[in-house]
Amino acid sequence: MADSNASGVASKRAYVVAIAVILLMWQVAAWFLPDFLMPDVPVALQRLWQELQSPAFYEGLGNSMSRLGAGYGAALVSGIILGLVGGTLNAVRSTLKAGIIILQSIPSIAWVPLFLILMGFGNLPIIVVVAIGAFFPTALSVMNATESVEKVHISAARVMGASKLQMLRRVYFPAVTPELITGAQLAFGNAWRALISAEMIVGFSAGLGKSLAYSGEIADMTGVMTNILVIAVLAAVIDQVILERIKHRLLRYQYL
Amino acid sequence: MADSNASGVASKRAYVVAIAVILLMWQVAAWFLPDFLMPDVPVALQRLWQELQSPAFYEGLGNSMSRLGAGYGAALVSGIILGLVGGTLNAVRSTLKAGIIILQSIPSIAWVPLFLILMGFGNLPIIVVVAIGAFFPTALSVMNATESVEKVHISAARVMGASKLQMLRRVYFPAVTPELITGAQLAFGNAWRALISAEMIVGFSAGLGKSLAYSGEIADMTGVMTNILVIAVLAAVIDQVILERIKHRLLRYQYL
Amino acid sequence: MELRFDGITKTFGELEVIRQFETTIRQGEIVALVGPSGCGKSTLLHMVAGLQHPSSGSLTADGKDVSRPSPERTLVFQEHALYPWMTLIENVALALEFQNRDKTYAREQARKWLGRVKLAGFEDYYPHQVSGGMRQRCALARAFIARPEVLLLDEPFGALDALTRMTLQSVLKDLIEEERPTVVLVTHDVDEALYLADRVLVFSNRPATVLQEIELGHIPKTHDLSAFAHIRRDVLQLLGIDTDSEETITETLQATPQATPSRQGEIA
Amino acid sequence: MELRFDGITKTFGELEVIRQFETTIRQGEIVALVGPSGCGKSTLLHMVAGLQHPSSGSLTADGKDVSRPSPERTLVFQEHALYPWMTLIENVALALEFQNRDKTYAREQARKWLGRVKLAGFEDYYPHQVSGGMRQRCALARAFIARPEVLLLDEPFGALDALTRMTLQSVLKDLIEEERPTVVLVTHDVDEALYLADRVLVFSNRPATVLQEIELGHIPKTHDLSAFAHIRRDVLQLLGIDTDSEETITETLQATPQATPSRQGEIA
Amino acid sequence: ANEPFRVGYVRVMDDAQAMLAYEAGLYEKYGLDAQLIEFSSGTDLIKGIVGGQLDIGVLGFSNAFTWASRGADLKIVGGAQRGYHSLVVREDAGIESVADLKGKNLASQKQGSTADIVLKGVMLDNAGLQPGDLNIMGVAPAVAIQSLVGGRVDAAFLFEPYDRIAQLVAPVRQIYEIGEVWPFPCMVVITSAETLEKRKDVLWAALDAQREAIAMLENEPAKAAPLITGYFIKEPVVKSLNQGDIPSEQVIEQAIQTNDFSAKLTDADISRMKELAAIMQAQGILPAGEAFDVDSLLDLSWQQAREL
Ligand SMILES: Nc1ncnc2c1ncn2[C@@H]1O[C@H](COP(=O)(O)OP(=O)(O)OP(=O)(O)O)[C@@H](O)[C@H]1O
Ligand SMILES: Nc1ncnc2c1ncn2[C@@H]1O[C@H](COP(=O)(O)OP(=O)(O)OP(=O)(O)O)[C@@H](O)[C@H]1O
Ligand SMILES: [Mg+2]
Ligand SMILES: [Mg+2]
Repeated sequence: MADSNASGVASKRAYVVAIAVILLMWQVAAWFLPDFLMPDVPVALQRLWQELQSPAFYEGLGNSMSRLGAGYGAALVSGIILGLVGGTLNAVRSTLKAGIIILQSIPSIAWVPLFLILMGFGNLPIIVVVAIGAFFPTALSVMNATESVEKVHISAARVMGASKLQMLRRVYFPAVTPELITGAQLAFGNAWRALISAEMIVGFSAGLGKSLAYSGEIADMTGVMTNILVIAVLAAVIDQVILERIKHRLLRYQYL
Repeated sequence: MADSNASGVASKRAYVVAIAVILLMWQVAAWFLPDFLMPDVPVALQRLWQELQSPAFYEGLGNSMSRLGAGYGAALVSGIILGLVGGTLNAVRSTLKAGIIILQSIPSIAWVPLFLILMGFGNLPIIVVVAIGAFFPTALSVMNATESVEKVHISAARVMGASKLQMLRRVYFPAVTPELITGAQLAFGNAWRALISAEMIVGFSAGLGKSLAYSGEIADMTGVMTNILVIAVLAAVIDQVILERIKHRLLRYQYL
Repeated sequence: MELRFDGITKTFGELEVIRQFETTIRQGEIVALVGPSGCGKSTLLHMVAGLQHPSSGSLTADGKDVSRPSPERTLVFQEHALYPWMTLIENVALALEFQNRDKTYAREQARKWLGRVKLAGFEDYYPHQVSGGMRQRCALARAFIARPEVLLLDEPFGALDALTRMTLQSVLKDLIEEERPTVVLVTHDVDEALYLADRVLVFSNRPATVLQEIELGHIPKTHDLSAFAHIRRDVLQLLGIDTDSEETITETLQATPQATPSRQGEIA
Repeated sequence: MELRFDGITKTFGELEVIRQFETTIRQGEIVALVGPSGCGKSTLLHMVAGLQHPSSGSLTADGKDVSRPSPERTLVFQEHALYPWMTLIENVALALEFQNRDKTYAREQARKWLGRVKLAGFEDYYPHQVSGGMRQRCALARAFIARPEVLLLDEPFGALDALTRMTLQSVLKDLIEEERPTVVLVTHDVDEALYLADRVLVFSNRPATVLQEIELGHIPKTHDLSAFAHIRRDVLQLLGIDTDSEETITETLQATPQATPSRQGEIA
Repeated sequence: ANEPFRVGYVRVMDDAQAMLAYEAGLYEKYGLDAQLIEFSSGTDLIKGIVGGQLDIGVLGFSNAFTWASRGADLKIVGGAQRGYHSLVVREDAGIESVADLKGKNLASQKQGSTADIVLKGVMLDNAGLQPGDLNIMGVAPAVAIQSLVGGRVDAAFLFEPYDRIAQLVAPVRQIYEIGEVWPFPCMVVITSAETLEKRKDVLWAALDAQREAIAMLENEPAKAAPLITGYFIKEPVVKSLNQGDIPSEQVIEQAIQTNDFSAKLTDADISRMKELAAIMQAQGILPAGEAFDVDSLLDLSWQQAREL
């Protein structure tokens, strides 16, 4: 406990240093480039502060987050189910895996033109694109993990007289959790990338990606940098704080 | 040997079945949707065949592949170097890692508006976006692998009297290769996604993503599906055939 | 519970692993199986546990065909059989929970059994937090808590260092004396077999047949086995280790490389 | 090569691991170190190998301070020390290549040494393709090929099963007889120590001090160690295993849980 | 209660009538509860109409042609604005006429957009150039201006208000404007056949509101400009290259004046549309073969009823 806390502090320190270095490099670039190409750090931070006061910002943020939540959530649930089923059914597993590998090689963003037309201009196409991006890594990781649950763990449960349901709940599920979480973090990266690029491409309805693309279209470099900043901070917070915390909670036993 | 061949055949079979199922599902969708929303499979295949005869197609393909090659190649080289250096230098490692984690959380596509303006309209902004997408997973995997080279492997080399250079060439490098390859495959996925979405967003100069986006713009659904097909096949071939082959060659010892 | 093996043969595809194995293990008897690696000892135990089935022949427990696993016949594995996501007490209690016993009762019993294997105070540790020896103590507790009539042990201490192994052998011996299950122990360690067993079966290379059967009887024994030195020598000789000469007969190890399977060669 | 330990003390931060260790190991002598887990035996070997340094005291080899690794003093690890990306012959040849010897010569020598440890025919196998016993044979070949003057062995057979271990002990014994290096062997297996060593040092718990020194002399021995039964009993008793009574003294194992480090408890 | 009504628009001067009708409260005046939905391009907007999420949109008719040719059921129900696309060139690029563009870098609109079609099919074609003779890059108009300023491109094909802004902030001059040479009804009002059938009254009310907005744009640009300036320029002034700071509203007012807004589709307009359809066929956007049936896409009952 004391140990993990100590390393937690150390890594917080590392983050602070890293952020400082990155901001410094940005500022140096700003000194060398003309203002309209690269704004000063304080200017961008000031704009950010303004943005944080505007309701439009929160509308866009809300849109993006609800798309992310819906898409990522749907992907997790369906990925876990498909992974567990696929991992235990030997008959379909290899075909399923091949299918996933093939479909996964299509960047989810490539579906945008198709979905825009099939599903129209609501949130749905973006949500589906986000979900596709996150679904495959989740399903694959759960499937692989299910396949490779240690045989001795299964044998031991059988010897102790476990029923099918007990087996699933008390052996399979906890056994795949570590890989599930790795897969879910990978999936989050994909979902996030898919969200931002889809919003940039779709050009409809407020959102983080839209706002970034728009700043670029009106050549508002301060806006571009502020948006990048918002995207970076949000992703870092979700991934490094929220997901890591969930991971530590679920895999508590590994960290003791 | 015989074994791995057998499984190779089995998995080829799985791929064929998976492809057949996917095409079937597409065709079923095409039956239920109006033609202008979803073309029949044979129609799309016929269009693909036409495309394969047109020089414009090869120009776009060439553009995309050279961007991918340049960006991905640059990312691999710099990622390996940074990873090895970062992994052995304890002083900077945690800061470096924190920096990578922060920058990695920005989808590389988000840099497009910035780079378009900073670097102009050549291939450069796309190449840089591709490189950024691929750089971080490569660097992180090499760094983590370097850090966790088994202590006994290092001690054994020291006891046998290895010099620094011998150590690097004969112990560190082969030891990190497996994780490097995993990282490089992950990096390829990112590079590919970055390439397609950047080409879709950046509205100039022929390329696979551009061609896909254009088909969407002019409501040419057959074109959309053909482009998705090309993208899927290419990615699958590069990842599953070329990269897997390189992996099997480099990690031959693991597959015997 | 009496175990009767009647003309048991087991093949995996082409590979004949066990050939015509016959024996009867009496209620409360402690039988050790020793033999070369890959000869089919684990397979035999798995059949008794109901995890695998004989290709031909019959295997009965108290006259009833063994067809599937049952908590009456429990198996202790070499290693890694504890669930890493559960604390020691949860691991032990699980054996009762799988039998749908009350949770509180299961926990109470688990605490008691952890005490009996001298793990009091370590209840809330996770397996990776304790030593290999402690993990195997816990595995013993998990096996005994269900009060099995047949206890199957598959190289239970094979992964431990020599000193820890001796300590655990004593722990196991005490538990067996108190609980008196029928025991089948697979081991590579001839000393372990001699120290724990009433009867030792020495197996040949695959397909496994019994090379020799040594009846020791149920007598008190200590770790000082000098009284059994001649038996030890005989068994080792059967297994290809010549204790008389300075040189070990290593010809058997000079297997033709072609014969070695591509994964995990089976010699030496 | 003569090794002289002069008031060696080693601390890791607050933790005192070895206290005032004194001994001289003569040229060609075979010394075994036994002692409880975590008492500092590996640390001692690493100091001789030049991988670690004493906190105080002096350690000399033929009168010269040991300050860094040298192929003259080589170390055999318990496991996993072969490089998985190299075939057995490449692993063995590496020891010479690191000394900038000609590649063809290194390969030739490696082939010869693999033959001496009875691995002829397995030259082009990768470590994971062969058994644990074969890997340790290869590790021995890799150690002997450099013709070290001091051979350090850190539980070299600890991960092997009992039968394989005995075979490898014989292989090692033969090699030592032929090459006559000075040997320091760390082991948990009292039989192994008795079988191989001329002198056995029994260590106490941390901080390690020598509890007993047993001089056996360089005499011919076989795996039948009944002649040494009394020594065996004494050593085991020192290590907390009572071979006389039916019951093992397990009180020492009842360590207070609080004292257990959070990773890898050190008892049992 | 007012009728809910969804209008799609793109943030360009060509769509001023929709923005103005909304900002000046004209939709409300005609009993509509209008919701203005922004799209980044006409090619996106049209998908909203096809998908049924929009009631009308003001956009280039070429979009309606492409979709209609693939089977979507669309109707063009009114005019909006005559095409204003100008070619501005950097003064140091040595470009005197369109033909001089050969080998140069030109910033234009997205490939497949109306601007792109007339650029290639009319301007370049008339000057005897092939699209491959120069380097055409489709970028956002603001980025095009930025690139003109930075010298990354030699010329840009722009519409209002970006044309005006470019001339103020960059060292450029206009050498060509398509509206003078080849006037065509660039922007039209498009709806789906379904909306036209089911909500004709509402649709006509919207057209009435927009017609009033057009009247204001044509007759009282000074009154219209302040209402819509915020859509195009965020800062209160534009920092020009030679004329100092110019109030943004003034820039927009000038932009309004250069545009030719009209609620009516004339016969001349319709024949231009047919010409453009032929160009689109030549470019492979519309299926080759039979002449594209423009007339079946038109529903001019509103302008006939209003006797325009
Ligand atoms: N499920 C299986 N399918 C095919 N072959 C198997 C299977 N299980 C075991 N075998 C083979 O049967 C033989 C005997 O295996 P088993 O594990 O019973 O040996 P063992 O005597 O326990 O060996 P060890 O001492 O190494 O544990 C081995 O050659 C093994 O490869
Ligand atoms: N680099 C190090 N830093 C801190 N403590 C260490 C280090 N190396 C070893 N120790 C500690 O020193 C003590 C002795 O370790 P060592 O590995 O020498 O024991 P050992 O006698 O070889 O034990 P075992 O029989 O388990 O191999 C242990 O408590 C260990 O935790
Ligand atoms: Mg076995
Ligand atoms: Mg040690």
